[in-house]
Amino acid sequence: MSDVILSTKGLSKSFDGLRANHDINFALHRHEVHALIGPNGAGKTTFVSMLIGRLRPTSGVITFEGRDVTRLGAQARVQAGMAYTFQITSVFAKLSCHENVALAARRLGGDVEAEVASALSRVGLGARAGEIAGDLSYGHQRLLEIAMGLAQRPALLILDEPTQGLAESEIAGFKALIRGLATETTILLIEHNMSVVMELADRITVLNFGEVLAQGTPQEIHQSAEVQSAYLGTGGDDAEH
Amino acid sequence: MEFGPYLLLACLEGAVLAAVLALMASGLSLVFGVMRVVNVAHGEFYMLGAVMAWVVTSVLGGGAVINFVAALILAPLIVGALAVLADVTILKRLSYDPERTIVATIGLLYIIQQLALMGYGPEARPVAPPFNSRIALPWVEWGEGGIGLYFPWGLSTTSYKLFVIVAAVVLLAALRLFMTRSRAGLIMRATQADGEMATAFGIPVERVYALVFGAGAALAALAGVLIVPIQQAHYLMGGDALLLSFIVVIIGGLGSLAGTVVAAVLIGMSDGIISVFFTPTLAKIIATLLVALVLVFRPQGLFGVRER
Amino acid sequence: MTDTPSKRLSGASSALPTRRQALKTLAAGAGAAATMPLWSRYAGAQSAEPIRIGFGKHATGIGAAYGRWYERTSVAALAKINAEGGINGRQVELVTEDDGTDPKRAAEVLEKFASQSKCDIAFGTLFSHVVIGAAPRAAELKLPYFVVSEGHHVASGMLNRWTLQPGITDVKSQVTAMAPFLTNTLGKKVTMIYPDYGFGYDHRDNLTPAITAAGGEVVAQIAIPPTETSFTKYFPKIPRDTEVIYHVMVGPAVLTFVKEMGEFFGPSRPEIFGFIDSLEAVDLSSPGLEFLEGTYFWEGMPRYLQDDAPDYVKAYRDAVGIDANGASTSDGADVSTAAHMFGCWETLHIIKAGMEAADYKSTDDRQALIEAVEAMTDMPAGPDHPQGAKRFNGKTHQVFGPQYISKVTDGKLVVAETVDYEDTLYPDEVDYTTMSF
Amino acid sequence: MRGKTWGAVVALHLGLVAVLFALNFVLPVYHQGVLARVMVLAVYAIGYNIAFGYTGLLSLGHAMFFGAGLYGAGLMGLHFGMSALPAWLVGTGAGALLALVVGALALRTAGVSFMIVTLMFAQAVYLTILYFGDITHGDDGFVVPGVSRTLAGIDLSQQHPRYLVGWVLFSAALLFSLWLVRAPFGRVLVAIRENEERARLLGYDTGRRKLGALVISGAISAASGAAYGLLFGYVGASFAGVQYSIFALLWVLLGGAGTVLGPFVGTLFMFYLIDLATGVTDAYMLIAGVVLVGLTLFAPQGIVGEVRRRLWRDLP
Repeated sequence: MSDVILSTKGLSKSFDGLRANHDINFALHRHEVHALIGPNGAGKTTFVSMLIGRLRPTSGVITFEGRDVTRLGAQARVQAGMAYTFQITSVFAKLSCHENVALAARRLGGDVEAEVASALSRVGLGARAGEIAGDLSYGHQRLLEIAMGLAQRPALLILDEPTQGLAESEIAGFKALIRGLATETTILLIEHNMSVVMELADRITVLNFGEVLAQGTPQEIHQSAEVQSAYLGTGGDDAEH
Repeated sequence: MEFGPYLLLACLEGAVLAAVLALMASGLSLVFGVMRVVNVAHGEFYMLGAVMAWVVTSVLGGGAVINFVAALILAPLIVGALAVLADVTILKRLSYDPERTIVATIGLLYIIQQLALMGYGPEARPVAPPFNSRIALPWVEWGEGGIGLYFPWGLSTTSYKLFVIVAAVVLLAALRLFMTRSRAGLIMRATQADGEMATAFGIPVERVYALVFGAGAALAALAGVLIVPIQQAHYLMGGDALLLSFIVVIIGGLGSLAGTVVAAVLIGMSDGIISVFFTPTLAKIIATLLVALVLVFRPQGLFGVRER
Repeated sequence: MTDTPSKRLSGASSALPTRRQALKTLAAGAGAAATMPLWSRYAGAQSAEPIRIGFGKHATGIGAAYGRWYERTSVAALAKINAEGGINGRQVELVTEDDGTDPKRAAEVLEKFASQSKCDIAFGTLFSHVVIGAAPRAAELKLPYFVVSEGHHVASGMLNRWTLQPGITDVKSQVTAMAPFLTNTLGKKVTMIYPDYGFGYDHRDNLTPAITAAGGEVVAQIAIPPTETSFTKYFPKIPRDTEVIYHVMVGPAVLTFVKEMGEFFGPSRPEIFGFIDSLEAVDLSSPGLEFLEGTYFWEGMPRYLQDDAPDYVKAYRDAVGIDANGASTSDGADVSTAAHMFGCWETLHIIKAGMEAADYKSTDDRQALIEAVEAMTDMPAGPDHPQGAKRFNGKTHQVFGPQYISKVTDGKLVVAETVDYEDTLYPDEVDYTTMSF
Repeated sequence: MRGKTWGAVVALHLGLVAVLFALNFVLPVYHQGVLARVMVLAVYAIGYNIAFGYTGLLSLGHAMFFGAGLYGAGLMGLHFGMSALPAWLVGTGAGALLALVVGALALRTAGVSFMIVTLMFAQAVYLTILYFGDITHGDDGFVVPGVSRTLAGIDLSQQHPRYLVGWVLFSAALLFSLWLVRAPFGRVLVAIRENEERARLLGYDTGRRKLGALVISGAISAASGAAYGLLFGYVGASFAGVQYSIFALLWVLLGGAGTVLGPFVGTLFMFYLIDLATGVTDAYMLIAGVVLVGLTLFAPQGIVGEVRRRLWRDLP
């Protein structure tokens, strides 16, 4: 089994001639927490959308677990072991928390009830299993999303801005959760909150104008002059968190 | 009949159908374009236009021309007002949710149709055309003495049918001018482009929606008034007209007025011409399947541009 | 209409059109009964319960114009029957239900008649698909079902022993009866224009051989979908050498059809012969119909009062309420379906005759009623049969009667020729009397 | 759902089935006939509900599936003298096959386009029935021969056998749909209805499941159509017309889309509403229109849906 679980080669996407992503070469190592950062409009969401299969790349190749998945649909990639939590919460609002997670767990078979209970309790929603998802607070819905990700027992968990809208206390819990997960899965984290990134990430990739600007450990990125300048104009205060 | 004159006749008949269809479908297209809702009751507004034409004619009891002009003005206004009422009391309260709107307009279809049955009755009633003289048309022939003109058996049209074609062209041109040049048209197009943005700029979107829905119905009613001297007003006449308008609007690209007009001409003419070659029922089967396949494989319509 | 008769009378405050008419029928009958000799009233009082006839009416849907006139004729016929003492001394009541010109609803309506409103028999309905949809239920319910449809489906053997058509002739006999006139008087080369469904096929399949037999030729058959609204594009299919056009259209677009045919031909038209179905309930003075002057129509019964009309025809027309032009006496623009609706009148009189012959007392005698009607043969012209003398064929459950050919003269239909029922007969295609009940 | 409430749910549905069985022996003959009809048509509504209520596929063309069953079974009887059970199977199979073909094409669209595409396909099927009039007897339709209305020697045209066959079919469809909505497959359908994109990103092949749902829905609708023809003896094109597509929508909306009992309640309610309305007005379809508008405005959940919302949250 290779150490690289997911890689892209020359991945590009343009919309009506507008380059959203250009020639991205990227590798994700097994059991690392990898953060993807960049200013607004840098192409982060376009990039992960191509990874999970919601968007077709204009050119380039995506390899997952040694297999070319570029042409596969989203559900096939999920079946292959990826999981994705949405940037804008996208839980089944009219169904109970339990059913939301059960839908995620059921595809794998096994003891669905135990899986649901475990996933919900890991995100701290164990007591709310019977509640309708749409009635939860926004922060709780984000946690429910993560529970749905966990219940799929993915080899790769892609979290799109998971802490957006969470309270400080909830963010602390989230950090603990991710640290615990790192041993069992690989995590790709798209995140604005620099404190979360710096504390959790083993490695960081910075996107700017649809291209890879820098890649390295949090330490290296923190010291990179290029990254500093990219953030100064747009979201410099983000880096101060 | 020889092939040449036959084709000419089919084209003339097709042009009349195309003219009426273009007017009616423009209404449907306008409503879909601006409000993003499909009005299934559109055919009933067409029927109401025809029925109102009969009502106006019989109440006035003047000369054919005066009656007809009055119907041409009054019927669209009455039907448009009814549509505005329906918009305010029903569609607005559904927040124009596309699927619920379809269900509600199906309900509206039955309500209008059955009220027409109760108030107007089950008969097909005629309205006298303002003028109607038969015009025999000539055809060229290469005879012994070179090219000669003759009048083939049956190759004819009526002055009123020609008037319908001209009237539709004028009305559609006016509609286009209105949409592109007038302030109200601009507001409609702004609302079409982005309802939320329009609200932000202080455009009274709700009022625009009500007026657009009324205008769409008025266009259908206008088509109904124009057709009634050729056909008759009947409470079930809306169904087929609705189906044809759907076909036109879909082929033309949902919400595109120019595409709608082109498609109306295409469908109207081909309806005339296809009937030359196929049995009519088979032609209708082919046409409906074709429309379904266009929606499946080319949802932007034959003339539309794919939206990203 | 689910309540019992007594409730119905007391609940008259909520009376509705159909209900009101039923009441009127009852009242007329009661008034008549009061004038009759005592013994007759006594007999009536013995079984005070009226005989109930379920009437399936095309009140909505494409048959609606027919339904209204069928109902008026039926109400008039029952008023007459009741005034003459009812059936077996019992008053007769019409229970009207809309069948929506829809076969499913028509079958449900029969169930309602049989089990809910406790009707003795069912009657009515014109459109073929409605009759065909409802007839199986009549047999299952063992409910005598008297149809006034003019379709060939009864005599073709498609239906069952409980369904009869004793009051109106079927399309096969009508059509074949026209062929000699067409070829002998109008021309040998015939082009047919007919609706593209069952009713039209009956015309196509029956006329074509009849014309050939009469020495003519059908040169073209043009089928037009029943939903069509414009017709000019079909007319070029008429061959140039056509001498006679034979047309029959139904539905709301009939007026357009005839009008556009006139516009197509202009001054140089061939002979034109149509079934009045093309213009039933349409005023001949409607704009665009001027060109029909001099053309011919089949009529089941003359719409316009003919100069030589016997008194019983006048009485019939007065009872139904149509004027000399065949329009409603209260609204001259409301033109009747004269060529068909007489069938309701005659059917109700046959029901009366059948019930009296079978000594009908209750629903237990329904079978006897069918057998009594099957035993009927000649029906002389008169107040009960104003359309003319007929012969009923008990085996095929179909009646045969005279057919009228009228010419449009000064905007009115004037009978030009009458075909007697002997010339409309054809070999039996079924023997219902051998079937079980 | 906890086991206890599930037990109550099962008891409710079985109770309805039992009551309907008992009604065969106590109802006056008219209402017994009505209920037999309503049960068979409710099966059509149950089929429609699986597509619309549970999967969110708003079709305006389900009459084509009902018609496929009706004609599939009826034509087998008319032309080949097939007996009731095989004819019914042919009809049901014809509906499933048609749903497979139509679904494969129509499911490439969604929302309003899906509605119109299904409407168009249904219209084409309707016209096809008319076009092949030599085989189908076109507009007139035909009477199903007696040989096809016999099941194991029992005459299905008789009052009691008809009711009981209708009851068996209805009970099977009702309990099947109850089972389906609790089965994993049915739950994914609900997930697709609620949020198709999310369901896809949970690894479900939503396209194939929607197709599966449509085929099940089409087959059940066809089973109803086939049974209708065989039990009531008439096959006609009007059953494949647009109005019967609208009826299915109306019944399901009225009873409650996405509820197991809704289709039956809606069909029953609407039947009696129209039956009573014909006594009041000729224009009884007016009632259908008013009900449709009223429902979308005031009770989009329908009757059973409102019960669920107010009284019994776990009602499936």
